[in-house]
Amino acid sequence: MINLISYLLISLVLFFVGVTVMVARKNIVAILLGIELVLNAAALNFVAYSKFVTNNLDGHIFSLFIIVVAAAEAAVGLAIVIRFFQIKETVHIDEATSLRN
Amino acid sequence: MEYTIGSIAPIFLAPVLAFVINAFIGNKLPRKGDWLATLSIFVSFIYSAKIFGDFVFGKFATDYFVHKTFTWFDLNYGDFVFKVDMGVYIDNMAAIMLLMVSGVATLIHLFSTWYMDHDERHGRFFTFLPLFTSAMLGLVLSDNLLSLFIFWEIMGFCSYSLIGIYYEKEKAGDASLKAFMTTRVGDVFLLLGMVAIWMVIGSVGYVDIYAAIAEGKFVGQTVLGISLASFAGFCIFMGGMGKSAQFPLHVWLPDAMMGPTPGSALIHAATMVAAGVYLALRMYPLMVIGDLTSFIAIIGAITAFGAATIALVQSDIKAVLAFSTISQLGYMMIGVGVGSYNAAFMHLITHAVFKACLFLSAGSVIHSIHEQEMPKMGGLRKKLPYTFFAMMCCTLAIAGIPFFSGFVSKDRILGDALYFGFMAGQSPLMAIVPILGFAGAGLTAFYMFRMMFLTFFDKPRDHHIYDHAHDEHLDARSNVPLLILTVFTLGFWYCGTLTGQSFGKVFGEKTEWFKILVEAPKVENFVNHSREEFSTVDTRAGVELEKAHYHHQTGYAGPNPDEHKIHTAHTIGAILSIIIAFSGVFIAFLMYIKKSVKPLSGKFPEFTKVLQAKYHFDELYVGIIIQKGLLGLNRFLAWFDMGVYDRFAVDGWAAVNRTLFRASKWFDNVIVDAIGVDGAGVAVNLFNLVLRIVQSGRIQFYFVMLVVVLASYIWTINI
Amino acid sequence: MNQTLVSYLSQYTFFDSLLALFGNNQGVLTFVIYLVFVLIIVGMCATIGGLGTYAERKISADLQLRIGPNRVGPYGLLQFLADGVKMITKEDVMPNSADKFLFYLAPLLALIGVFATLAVLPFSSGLAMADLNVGIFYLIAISSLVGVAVFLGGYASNSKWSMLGGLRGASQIISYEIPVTISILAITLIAGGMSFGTIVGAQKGSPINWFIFHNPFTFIGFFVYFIGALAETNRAPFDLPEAESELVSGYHTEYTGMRFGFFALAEYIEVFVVCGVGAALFLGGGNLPLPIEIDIIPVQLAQFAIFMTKALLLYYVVIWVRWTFPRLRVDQLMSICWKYLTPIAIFNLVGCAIWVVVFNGHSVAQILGGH
Amino acid sequence: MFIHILFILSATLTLAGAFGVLATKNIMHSCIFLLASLIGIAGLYATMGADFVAVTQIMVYVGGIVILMLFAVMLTGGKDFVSKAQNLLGLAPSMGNKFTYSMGLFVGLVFVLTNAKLLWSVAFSMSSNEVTEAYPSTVNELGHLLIKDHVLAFELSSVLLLGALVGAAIIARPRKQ
Repeated sequence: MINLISYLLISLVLFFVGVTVMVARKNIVAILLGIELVLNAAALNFVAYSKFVTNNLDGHIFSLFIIVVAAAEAAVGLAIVIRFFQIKETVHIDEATSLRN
Repeated sequence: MEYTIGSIAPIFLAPVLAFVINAFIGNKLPRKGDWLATLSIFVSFIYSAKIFGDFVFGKFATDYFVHKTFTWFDLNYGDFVFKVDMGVYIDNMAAIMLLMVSGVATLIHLFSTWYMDHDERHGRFFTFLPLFTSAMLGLVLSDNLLSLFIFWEIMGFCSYSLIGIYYEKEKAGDASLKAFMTTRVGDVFLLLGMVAIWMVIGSVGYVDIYAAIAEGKFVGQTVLGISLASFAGFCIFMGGMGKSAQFPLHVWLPDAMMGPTPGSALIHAATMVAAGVYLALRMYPLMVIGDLTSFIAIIGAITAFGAATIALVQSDIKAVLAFSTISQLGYMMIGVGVGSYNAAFMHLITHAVFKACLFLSAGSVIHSIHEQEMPKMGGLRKKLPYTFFAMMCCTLAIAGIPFFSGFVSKDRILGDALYFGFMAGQSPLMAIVPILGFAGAGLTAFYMFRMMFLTFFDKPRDHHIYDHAHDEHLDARSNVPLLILTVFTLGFWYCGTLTGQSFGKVFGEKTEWFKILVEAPKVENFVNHSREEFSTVDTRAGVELEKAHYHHQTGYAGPNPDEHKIHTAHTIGAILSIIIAFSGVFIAFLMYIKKSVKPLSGKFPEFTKVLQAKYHFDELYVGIIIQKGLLGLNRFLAWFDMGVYDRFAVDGWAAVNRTLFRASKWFDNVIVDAIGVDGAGVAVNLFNLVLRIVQSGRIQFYFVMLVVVLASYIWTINI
Repeated sequence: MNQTLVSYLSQYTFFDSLLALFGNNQGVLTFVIYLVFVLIIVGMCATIGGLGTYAERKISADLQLRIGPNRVGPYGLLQFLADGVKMITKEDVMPNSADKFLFYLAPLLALIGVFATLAVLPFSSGLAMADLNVGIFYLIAISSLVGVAVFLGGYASNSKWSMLGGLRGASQIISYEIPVTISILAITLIAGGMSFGTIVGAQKGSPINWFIFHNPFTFIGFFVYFIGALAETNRAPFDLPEAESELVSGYHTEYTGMRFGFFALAEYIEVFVVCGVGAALFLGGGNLPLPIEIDIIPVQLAQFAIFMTKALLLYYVVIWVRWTFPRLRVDQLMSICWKYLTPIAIFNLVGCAIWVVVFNGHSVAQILGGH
Repeated sequence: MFIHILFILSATLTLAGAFGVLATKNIMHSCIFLLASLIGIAGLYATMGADFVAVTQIMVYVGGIVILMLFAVMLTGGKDFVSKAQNLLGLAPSMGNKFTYSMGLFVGLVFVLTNAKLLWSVAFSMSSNEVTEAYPSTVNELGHLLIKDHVLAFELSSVLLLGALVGAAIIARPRKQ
C-alpha cells in the first residue's frame, strides 16, 4: 500500500536526518550535505503532493527549480568553502565567526 | 505561388548567416570571407527576384499584398494580455524595393571585393556590409513599425561602424559619432510617434494603422493640444528626416563620406537613406490625415535646393555626390508631400541605381589615383574609359536629361509639384515648392557636369597624380558592376517610354508598370483584414486575382476633376525641366570646358564662403546649441551655485551654527559626556555580558536558536 | 507511454502460451523474461567488452605491422578468456593505507553505471529492455556514475598517481559531458522526443534519412559527439587519467586482479555503449534500409545485426583513433572542450533550432527532393 | 508489484544512505552515502511517475553536485579538523562528537515534531489514492509548463545559474598573496 503518507514519512525522516547533520557536524562540507538532504526532502514532498493531491505537474516544476537552486547553492557554497580553506587552512565552522579577515 | 517561411526567410537570413560566420571565423576564411558575403546577398537577390517576378509579372491585382504573422512573444497571465506579433508584409512596393536593395547590394559587394582588396579592414568591412544589407531587407519585409525600428537601429549601428571603420583617424571617429548622434535625434521622435500610435490602436502594424485610419480612430484624439494624427505623423516623419538627411538633420551625411567609398555607395546613397523616404511612403495615409503634406513638401524643397547650392562649390568628389544625395532625397520628399506617390517611389529606385553607380565610379577614380580633390584631377577620360562611360550615363540621369531614368522620375515629381504649387488651390506660399524644385534641378545639372568636367575632361592639372594613375582594364569585379548599373539608368526600364511623357510613348500603356503597380495604400481595404499565421501551406496558393483595370488617364481613382490641369502641369513641367537641365549643362560647359565664362565664385566671395562652410550648420549646432545653450546654462548654474547658494545658504548657515555651537559645547561637556556617554558605556557593557554569549558568530548556534524559537512559537499558538 | 520489452513481446501469440506456462501470473513471467534477457544482454556485452581487449591488441598489431595475440585458440580468439582466468585467479592486493570501503566500491560503481545504460540501448526496435521516454537523458545521467567511480578509485588507492588520475578523469568526464549533451539535445530537438524509439523511428528508410545527414549542424554535431564521447570514455587521444608515461596507469594503478578487470571491462563496454548511442542517434540505429513495415522476429534479428554492425564499425574507428593520434596535454584537453567543442555544440543547437523552425523540420534531402 | 519492489528498494536506499551520512565519521564516505540517498530519491520519483524529475535528479546530483562535493573534500584535505575556538559544547572535532550529536538529534526532533504538528492533520485530510502501474509521459507537459506558465521563473533560474557560475568562479579563483 503506497500512498501519500508513506512518501511524507520518508520525506520527514530525510528532513530529520538533514537537520541533524546540519547541527551535529562542524565540517562546512558536511553541513552542505545536510542542506542537500533537507532540500531533497522538500522536493520529494512537492512531487508526492503533485501526484496524490493536485493531479497536475506544478509540483514537478517546483522540484525541478529546487534542484536548480540546489545546484547553484552547492556551487557557490563549495566555492566559499574552498576560499575559506585557502585563508584559514581549516573547514571547521567554529573558525568562521568573524565578519572580516 | 507559395509564400511560406522558407521562401521568404532566406532573403533576410542568408546575409545574417554570412554576418555571423564572418564575425566569428571570417579572418580564418580565404579572402576573409568576402565571397561568402557576396554569395549570401546573391542568394537574397535570387529569392527577391522570385517575389518580384510574382508581383510584377504575375497576375496579382494592384492592391494585392502578402501579410503573414507569427507570434513574437505572448505573455498571458489571466486577464493580462500582452501579445506582440511579428510578420512579413509584401506588396508591390516592397517587392520592387527588395529587388532593388538586394540587386544593388550584390553589385556593390562585388565591387567592394575589388576595392577593399589588400585593405587592413577587409574582414571587418565584409562583416558589417552583409549585416547592413540584411537589416535593410528586414526593414522592407517588416509588417510593423516596431520591427522596422529594430532594423532601422541595426542599420544605424552598421552605418556607425562603417563610417568609423578607420577608427584611428580622428575625423572618421568624429564623423561616425556625428552620424550616430544626429540620426538618434530623429529616432527618438520615431519612437515617440510609435508610442503615440500604440496608445490609440494598441498595435503598430501597418495594416492595423491603415485600418484604424479608415475606421476613423484618430479623429478627435489630441495630445498636447494638437491632433494625435499630426503629432504621430510629425514624429515619424522626423525619424525619416534623420535617416534621409533632410534639413535640418542633414549635417551627418557629408561627413559620413569618411568611410570606404563602396560603403558610402550602399549606405549613404542607395539604400539606408532611402529608408526614411520608404517610411514616409508607408505612413503616407497618416501624413495625409495629419495635414503634414505641405510641411513635408516644404522641407523637401528646402533640402533639395539648399543641398544643391552647397554642392556647387565643393571640391571633394565624394562631397559633391553626398550633397547631391541630400538634394535628391529632398526631391523624393517633395514627391511625398505633393502627393506624387509613385513618382516619389520611382525616384527612390532610380536614384538608388544611378547614385550607387556614381559612388562606385567615384570609388574607382579614387582607387586608381588615390586622390579625392577634383582640382587635382582632370583628363582622366582616357585613363578610365569604362568608369567615364558609367559615370557619364549616371550624370545624365541625375541631371534630368531625357531618355534617362532621372528625367522620368524627377520630371513627374516636378510636374506634380507645379500642379500642387500653382493650380491646386493651395496658399500662395506653396509656390515656393515648385520654384525651389526647378531651381534645384538646374543647379543639379550644373554641379554634376561641373564635377564631370573637372574630373574627366580638360587637361590633367596634376601630372604627378595623372601619371601614376593605373590604366583601367575591363575587370569582372571592378567595371562590370558599374556597367550593369549603367544599363539601368535608361528611362524605359521604369516607364516603358523613352521620356516618360505621352508624346514619347513607344511601347504602349501596359509597360507603365510603375504607375500600374505602385499607388498610395487605400486604407479602406484593410478594415476587415484577417492576419494569417506562417505555416507550410499557403492558404492563398492557387488564388490568382485579376489585374484591376487601369485607365491611363484616370488611374484607379476614377476620373479626377482636375485631370486636365494636372496634364497641363505635367506638360509645362516637362518642357521647363528639359530647358532648365540643358541650360545647367550648357553653363557648366561654358565655365569649365570653354572657359568663356568665369566661375561665379570670384564674383561673390562671401557667398561662396558661406556655401563652402555648408551654410555654417555645423558651427550653428556646435556654437548655438552646444556652446551658447549648454555652456550658458552651465555658467548660469555655476554663478547661482557660488553667488547665491554659497554666500547666503552656506556662509549664513555657518554663522548661525557658530553661535549654536558655543551653547552646545557646554551642554555636551557637562550633560552628554558625563552622564550620557559614560553612563551609556556602562550600560552597554552590562548588556554585553549577556549578548556576548548569544552573538557568538557561530552559524549553527543561530540555527539552533532559530529552530527553538520557531518551534516554541508554533507550539504555543494553536492551529 | 514507456514501451518495455514485455509490452513489446505481448503482441506475439507465443506470449500467451508462455503466460499459460507460468500459470497466468504475469508478474512472474515479466520477471523471468527480464531475467533471461538481462542475462543475454549483459553476457553479450561482457563478451563484447572482453573481445574488445582482443580487438584492441589485434588491430594495434595490424596497424604496427605485428601479428598480435595468436596462441590461444584460432587466431588467438580465446585470449580474452585466458586473461579473464588470469585476473580471477590473481591475488587481490589492497594497499595498506587505502580507504577499504571506497576501494571496494569504486569498480562496482563503474560497472553499475555502465550496465545500467544497457537498459535503454535500442538493439532493435523491439529488443530494448525499456524504451523510456526520457531514454537518452537517462543514459547520459546514469553514465555519470562512471565519473564518480573513477574519482573514488583514484582517491581510495591513496597513491599520488591514482589521485592525479582520478582528479583528471573526473574533471575530464564532467567537462566533456557538456558538448556531448548539447549535441544530443540538438538531435532530440529534431526528433521531437528523448526516447530511443522516437529518435530511431524518425530515421527510417534509406541512409539519407539518418540524422547525420539531416542538416549541416547535425553533421558537425556527430563529430562533436564522437570526440566528446572519446574523452568521456577516457580513450586515446584523451586517455590522460591513465597515461602510462606520466601516471603509471592512473586511477587503477593500485588495482589488481578482477577489480582491475572490472574497470577495464567497464571501459570497454562503455566504449561499445557510446558507439551504440552514436549509431542510434546519428546513423539510423537498427533501421533496415528497406521500407519493411511488418514486425516479425527475422526483421528484428536483421535490425539487431545492422545495429551491431554500425556500433562495431564505430568501435573499430575508436581503436583506430587510439593507435593513430598522440596524447594531448591537460591544458589542451580542457581548451578543446571549453574553447572549441562547447561553443560549436551550442552553435549547432541554435542552428538546429533555427533550421527546425525555418524549414519546418525537413531535412536537406527532403528540401532538395521537394518534401 | 514491480512498483512496490521499486518503492521498497528506493526507500531503503534513501533512508539507509541518509543514516549513513549521519552516522559515518569519514566525510568522503558521507558523500558516497549522500549519493546513495539521492539515487534512492530518484527511484522514489520514478515510482510516482515523475520520470523527467527522476532523471534530472540523477543528472544534476550524481553528475554534478556529488562530484563537486568530492572535489571540495579533496581540495580541503578531508581531515578531521579540531577548532581552536571554544564552543558552548567544548572543543568539537569537525565530524562531531557525542555532545554535538545529541544537540543535533534534539534540534532535529524538535524541528520534525513541529513540522509534524503543522502537517499531520493536513496530510490525512488529503485524498490519497493507490499508485497505479501505468504512467503517461510528463516530458511534454513539463516542457509546455516551463515555457508558458512558469516562463518567468524559468528565465530567472537561468539568471540565477549564471550568477552562481560567475560568483563561484570569482570566489574560488586563486589570488596572488
